Amino acid sequence: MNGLTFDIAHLLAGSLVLISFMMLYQDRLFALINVFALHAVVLALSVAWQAYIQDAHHLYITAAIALVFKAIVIPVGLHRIIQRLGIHRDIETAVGIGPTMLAGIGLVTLSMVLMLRVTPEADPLAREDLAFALSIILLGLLVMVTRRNAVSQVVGFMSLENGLVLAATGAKGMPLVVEISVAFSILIAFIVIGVFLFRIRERFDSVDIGALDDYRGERR
Amino acid sequence: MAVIFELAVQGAQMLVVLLLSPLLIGFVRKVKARLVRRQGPSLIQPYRDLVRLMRKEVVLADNASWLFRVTPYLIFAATWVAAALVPTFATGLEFSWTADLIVIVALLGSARFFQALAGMDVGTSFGGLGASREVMIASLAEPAMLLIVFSLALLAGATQLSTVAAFMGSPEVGLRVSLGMSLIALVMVAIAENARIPVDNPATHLELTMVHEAMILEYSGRHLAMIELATFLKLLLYMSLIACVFLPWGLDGASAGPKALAVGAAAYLCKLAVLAILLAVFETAVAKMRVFRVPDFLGAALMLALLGTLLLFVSRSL
Amino acid sequence: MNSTVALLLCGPAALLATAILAAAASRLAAATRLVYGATLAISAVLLATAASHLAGNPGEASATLPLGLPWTGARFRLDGLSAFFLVVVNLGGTITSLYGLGYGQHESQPHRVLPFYPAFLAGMNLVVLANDAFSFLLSWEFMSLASWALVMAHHRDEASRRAGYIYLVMASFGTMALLLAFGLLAGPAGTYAFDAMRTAHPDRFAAGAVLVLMLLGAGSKAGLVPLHAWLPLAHPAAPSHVSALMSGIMTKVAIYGFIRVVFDLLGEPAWWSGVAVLLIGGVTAVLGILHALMEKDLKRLLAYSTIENIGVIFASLGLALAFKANGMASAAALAFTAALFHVLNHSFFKSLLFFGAGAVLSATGERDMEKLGGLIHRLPVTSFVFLIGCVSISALPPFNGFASEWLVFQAILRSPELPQWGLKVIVPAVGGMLALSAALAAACFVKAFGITFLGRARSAAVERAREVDRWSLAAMVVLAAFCLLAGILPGFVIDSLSTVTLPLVGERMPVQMAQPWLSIVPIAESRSSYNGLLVFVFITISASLAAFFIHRFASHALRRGIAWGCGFPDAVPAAQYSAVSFAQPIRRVFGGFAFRSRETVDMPAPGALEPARVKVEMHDVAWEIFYQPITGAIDFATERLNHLQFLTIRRYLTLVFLYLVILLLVLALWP
Amino acid sequence: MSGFSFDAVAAILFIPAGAAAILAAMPNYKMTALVNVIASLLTLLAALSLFVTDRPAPGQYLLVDDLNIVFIVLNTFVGFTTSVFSASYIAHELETGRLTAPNLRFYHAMYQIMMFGMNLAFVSNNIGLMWVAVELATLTTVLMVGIYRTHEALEAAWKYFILGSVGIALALFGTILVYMAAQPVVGEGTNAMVWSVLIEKAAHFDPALLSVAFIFLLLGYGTKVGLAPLHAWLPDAHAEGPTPISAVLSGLLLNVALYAVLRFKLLLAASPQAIGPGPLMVTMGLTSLIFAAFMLYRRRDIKRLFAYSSIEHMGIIVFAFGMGGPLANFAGLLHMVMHSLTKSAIFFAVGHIAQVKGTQKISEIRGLTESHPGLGWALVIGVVAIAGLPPLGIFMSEFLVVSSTFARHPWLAIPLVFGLLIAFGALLLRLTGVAFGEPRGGMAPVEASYVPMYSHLALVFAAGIYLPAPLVAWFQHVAGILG
Repeated sequence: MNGLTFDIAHLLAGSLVLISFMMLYQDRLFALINVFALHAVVLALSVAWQAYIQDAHHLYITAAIALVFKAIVIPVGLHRIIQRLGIHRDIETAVGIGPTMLAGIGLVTLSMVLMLRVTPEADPLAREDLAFALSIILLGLLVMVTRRNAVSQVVGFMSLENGLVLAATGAKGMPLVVEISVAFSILIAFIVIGVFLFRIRERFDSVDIGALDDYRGERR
Repeated sequence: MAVIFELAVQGAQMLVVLLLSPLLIGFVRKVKARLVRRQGPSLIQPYRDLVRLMRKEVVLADNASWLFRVTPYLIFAATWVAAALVPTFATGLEFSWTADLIVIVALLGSARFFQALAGMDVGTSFGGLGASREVMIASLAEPAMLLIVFSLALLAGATQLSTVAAFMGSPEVGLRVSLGMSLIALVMVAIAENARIPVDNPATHLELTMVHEAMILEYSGRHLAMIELATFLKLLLYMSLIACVFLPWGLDGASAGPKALAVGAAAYLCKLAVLAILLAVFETAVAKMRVFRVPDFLGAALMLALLGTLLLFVSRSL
Repeated sequence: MNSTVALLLCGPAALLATAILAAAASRLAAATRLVYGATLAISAVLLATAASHLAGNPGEASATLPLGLPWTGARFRLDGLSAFFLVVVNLGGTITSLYGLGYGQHESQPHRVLPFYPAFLAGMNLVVLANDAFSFLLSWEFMSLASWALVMAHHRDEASRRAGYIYLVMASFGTMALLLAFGLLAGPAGTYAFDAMRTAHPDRFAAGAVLVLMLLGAGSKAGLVPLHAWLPLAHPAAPSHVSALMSGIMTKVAIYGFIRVVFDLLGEPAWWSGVAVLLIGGVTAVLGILHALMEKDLKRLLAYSTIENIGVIFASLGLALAFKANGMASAAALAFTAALFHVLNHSFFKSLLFFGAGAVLSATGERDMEKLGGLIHRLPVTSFVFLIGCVSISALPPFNGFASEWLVFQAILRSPELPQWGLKVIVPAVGGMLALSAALAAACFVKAFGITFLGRARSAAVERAREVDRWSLAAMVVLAAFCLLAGILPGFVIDSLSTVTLPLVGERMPVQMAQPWLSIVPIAESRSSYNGLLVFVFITISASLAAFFIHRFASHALRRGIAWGCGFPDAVPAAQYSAVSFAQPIRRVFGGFAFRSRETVDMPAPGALEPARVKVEMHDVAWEIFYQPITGAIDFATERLNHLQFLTIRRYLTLVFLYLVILLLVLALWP
Repeated sequence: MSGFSFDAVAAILFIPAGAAAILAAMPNYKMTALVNVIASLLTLLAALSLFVTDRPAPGQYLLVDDLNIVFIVLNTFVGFTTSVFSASYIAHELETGRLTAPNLRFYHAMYQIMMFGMNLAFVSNNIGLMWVAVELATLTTVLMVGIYRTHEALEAAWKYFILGSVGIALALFGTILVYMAAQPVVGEGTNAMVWSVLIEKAAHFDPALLSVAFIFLLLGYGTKVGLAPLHAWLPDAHAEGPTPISAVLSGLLLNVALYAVLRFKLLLAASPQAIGPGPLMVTMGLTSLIFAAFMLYRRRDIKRLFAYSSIEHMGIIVFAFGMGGPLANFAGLLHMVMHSLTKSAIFFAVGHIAQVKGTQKISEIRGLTESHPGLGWALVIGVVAIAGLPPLGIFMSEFLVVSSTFARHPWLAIPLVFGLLIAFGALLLRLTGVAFGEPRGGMAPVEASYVPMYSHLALVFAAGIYLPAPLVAWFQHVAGILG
């Protein structure tokens, strides 16, 4: 393939990683969600670009799902939930921003190192894609474990899943990509509904140990 | 013919020990009395006592069981058999091979076992006291005795008394440290086993000090006679044991003929007399020790015996 | 498939069938009689078969069933050793079933005993017959399981639940040790058949490891110190006839396992292995009997004395190992025979004693000796046979206990011929330990019999006691007879053991039945000899002579009166010596090092009215050194780890995340 | 391929799917329970028919070989017995009003969908399809765990859901990586996801990619296997869901995930330069074993107790497969089968016990062998079996694992034995409390269905003393495949 397409794909994937870093940096919920919306948009772009260069038309569907569902529906829904639960003022990082950023950098380097061990014969685009996808996934996980709030953990999970989609689309001619992205959208819908309906109160871990003990007779 | 002769010798020995043992006791008492400037009872006083006791009726405690009445005969029988199997004036008797030294020790053990039981039968506190102290003493004396047996057996390569005696009589023994230790240990054990001073006082009836006497407190009449006789036999047994192992001179096979036997008998009597005098002197010289000093006393015997056994290897290896 | 083995295998099968039927019909009234009758018959058949094999000595016979481990199959083999132990097991089984016919009637919940009793017997039989590692361990653990169920028969009281728990945990610890040992013997290829193991000789380290593992595995079942902790808890907790089986028979099965592996499969032993076994045996003997002396619960006392006898057996096995390692086959045969003979004897008198304890229990409902006393008047027959048991176990001539211990001592006297200095010095020391334990055993059983049966009744329960039923008495009388017979005719037993010793140590003891007057002569008559028969005859004759003469020529008048007691007024029965006070002198002598015991007397101030009190505190040293640290460590670990049950989801995610990162790092650093 | 055998495979999939549709529509719960049982039975029969008929050639999506047939038969069998058990269990729940009729309709439909998912996961010849199937099964179980709508149930379901989703994501990434590794060799398209193809070509794949992939797959599917430290969802899900689901979770779903892990282990073993899967699996297995063993001691909830014991046994199984070699693999397979049967039997018993005693608190249950002998002794036998005592099946597998390990790597056998003993102590301690002593708690007679639990236990017992030769040969062959 010629350099330009490669560079554009590279650029988009790279910017996804960058946005993941931005997410790590946010400590207000609204901001976080907005950044995630951006993440989704960029993902949609890169998927569309992949669809174009591989001319695999079914990928456009994936791109559309990403754009509509993740960039618009979910963020809006989350905004409403936050207002419902009245938690939009929370500062909710479990770990300080600084260490988080450092950890993030470490993770990115780790994924780079791992992927560079892959034999160069493999399609360079795929390699780059994988490296970026892996770092996005790890960063998403990092968001999940450094945030206390259910909503932000959902966001983290979704960014993780964006990484997956990126990898899947990067893999030439991989079947079932659309199905998988649909399945994941449903999964996320479940989570969001779960947050909303089951009134999992402010956090996943809201049900404190004491409560668990009372319910399960598991006090030591 | 020879068999009959040997049987006769065996029988003779049984009678000898039976008849001699009271005399030995009388002798010891006499000497002790002399040593403290007393006239003392006559030599045959023990015989008189026995006869008198046998004539008396038995007063039996209400809840004494059959065991209480059988025991005296068992004790007497066991001790008598044991005493009859120790070479006195001759070795290699007809039945000497029925039991070696270990068996003899064990026979005395059975006697003690039943005596202790009899002590507990009536259910007075003294009986239990005597029994528990007796078994405590025995629990130390018996291992010591067995270790002595070991060292003798390791030396003579046998536990058969006749063989041991023959070996000790033979020149190749020589003078050995371990033998000396075994001798001392054996004497200590003998003192404990026969309830002599300083371990126990056969003449006392002071509640807190008595051991042997406490067990037989409830006995009377012929039963008591049996037990007393057994005690006499036991003393004789130990003396003849010491005699035949450590002073085996004049001992000869039972088939050696009358002359040799006569020599042996004479030698035997002398040995007994010597040992009895030594015992009397010792008993008058020392004082009785507290009951809970006895373990130390016997522990010393045990250690001596073990040391003797171990030294044996060293002296062997040289 | 050999017919004898087939018959011997039908036995356990029948027993298992009985167990299943019992489980179905255990609530019937007649169930007890039926089950024990069936086990009695089956065990008798097995006993006859095994005995005839042992006597006939037609060598080995084996069979393989398509069960168990697929590619090995369930292999069974009958040789001298297994035949002998089959005799021990089934003799015990027969007599215990006889006893159970009567004793079982007292059982409150028969459905918790009847199904497991035949299963227990079957398990023991199968262990002795098994010829491959899998069947062996299967039967072994099945035996433990069945006996565990029997221990749990009285599950309502806390003590037996605890006993059962500790028992089964220790049992599976032992099984794991055996499993590892067999793993070593089988090798990576996994040849689990004993025949294959016999031919493959492991290297020195493996052999050493196997010996240690066997000491752990078989030792924990047999009750070697310090693995004995479960035994005095579990054996008494079971119904008395089961206690007899566990103490008298099951421990012997453990010894069989040890012999089978160490003498048969392991090949030539190293001399130090003898040292290890000797020392452990000696220490076990002394500590076991000291514990027994301190007990006041009759059945626990008996259980502890089992530990002592196990110690004696292991000591002489160690001696046999040492001799075998130095190629002194005849001496090894002597020691080995002594061990097996003691195995047989102990199975006799320990069963007898447990039966007696059971009779006392069913007559008075008491196990605590402090509440017994004077039973000799109430239970004449029981007390008589119990006395015989006590005399036998105290190693007093002319009974069987003495015969075997005498052989052990004879074997010890062969030790100077050993080349190694270590052995030369250690063996006599161990001999001293054994002598000590024998003397203490005599003391212990003077106490057991004296406190329980003699003196005056210490509780009202004794006054109401009645002699037990015919079945129980029959069983006990038979055993007492065995004790006497084995004691006065040891030569017979020794000769029938020759088929066992010959293949295992390569030599046998000289033929004894040929000796004049049926006396036994281990090496040569000039060295040592013993004739139980004559000793017995002499004692009887002279005792009856004495009695005759006295009653003939002297007085036989007799008057009953109150006890003399140095003229003290007749005190209450409580004033008698109790079990604890009887043991006090010995506790003073040995308690210091064995129990770290301390006596404290607090005297009231002069003129104060309260009584003076003597406090004795004793420690079970083995428990404190070995078991408490382990339980403590487990407690600590669970406490710490338990926090992981209560983390928040975020923390769990963190765990996953960290694990992922760590693995990725590992991969990144992978060469 | 012969027409009938194709039917067999299809039947395994379509019977549950169809049944689910029907059940979703049926109002009457008695009928639904019955239909549920019948459907499960039919599925079982279809699975058994796989033995007699010749197998279909591996297609793009479906595959039947010696490896997965073990799992399929086990799966359908336990599914059937569980459905029988759940019929009686659910009836009781309805009486006590913990569940309502609509709940039940949902429940049964979900049950069949779950069976469908698991069967699909087994027969799928396509790593993507397998992934989808596993997730389907997981999601359905999540819904069933939460079915009681109590606070704890929702909490448990939520925990399961979140951790499960992360697992899903990781597994998917692994799958993608495998595809990426295969794609240059096999070429684009579905072929690069087909097992039968992958296995052949695995030697030429990029080892580095494969290694990364395996790590993600091990963690992703390992979360479902419940290996420590990824186990967190498992105890709560078992404790709070309906007991039939606990039984299915322990007995089946864990096996599904394990099956996936095994498949990928094969793939990795075929590529020599990649990291050896053995050490990883051995480490995870030992960790899970020892960790779970210690966790057993402080449990107060009886279902959670046995959930942890499931973790422990999964640890043993993974350890065995990690060790590899004919003996260990054989033992691993045997152990897996035995554990499924035993553990589900235990949960059957525990379900009835919890119902009759009205509590799951261990401290409030005493003397079962006296108050309810049927249940009590079933529990005793079950625990004795799960603790690895003879003459029951798990003893044989543990015997093989331990002895073969000790002969090869003694230092690995020590922690193994240690963990086994620790776990044994805990299980026996709890058993002694629950089954013996003064009876406590509800005394009401229970109308339990003893057939499922005792049939399981009977099978386990039979396997403990006798394994039929064909079964052995077949297991040995599979063990050979697993290398």
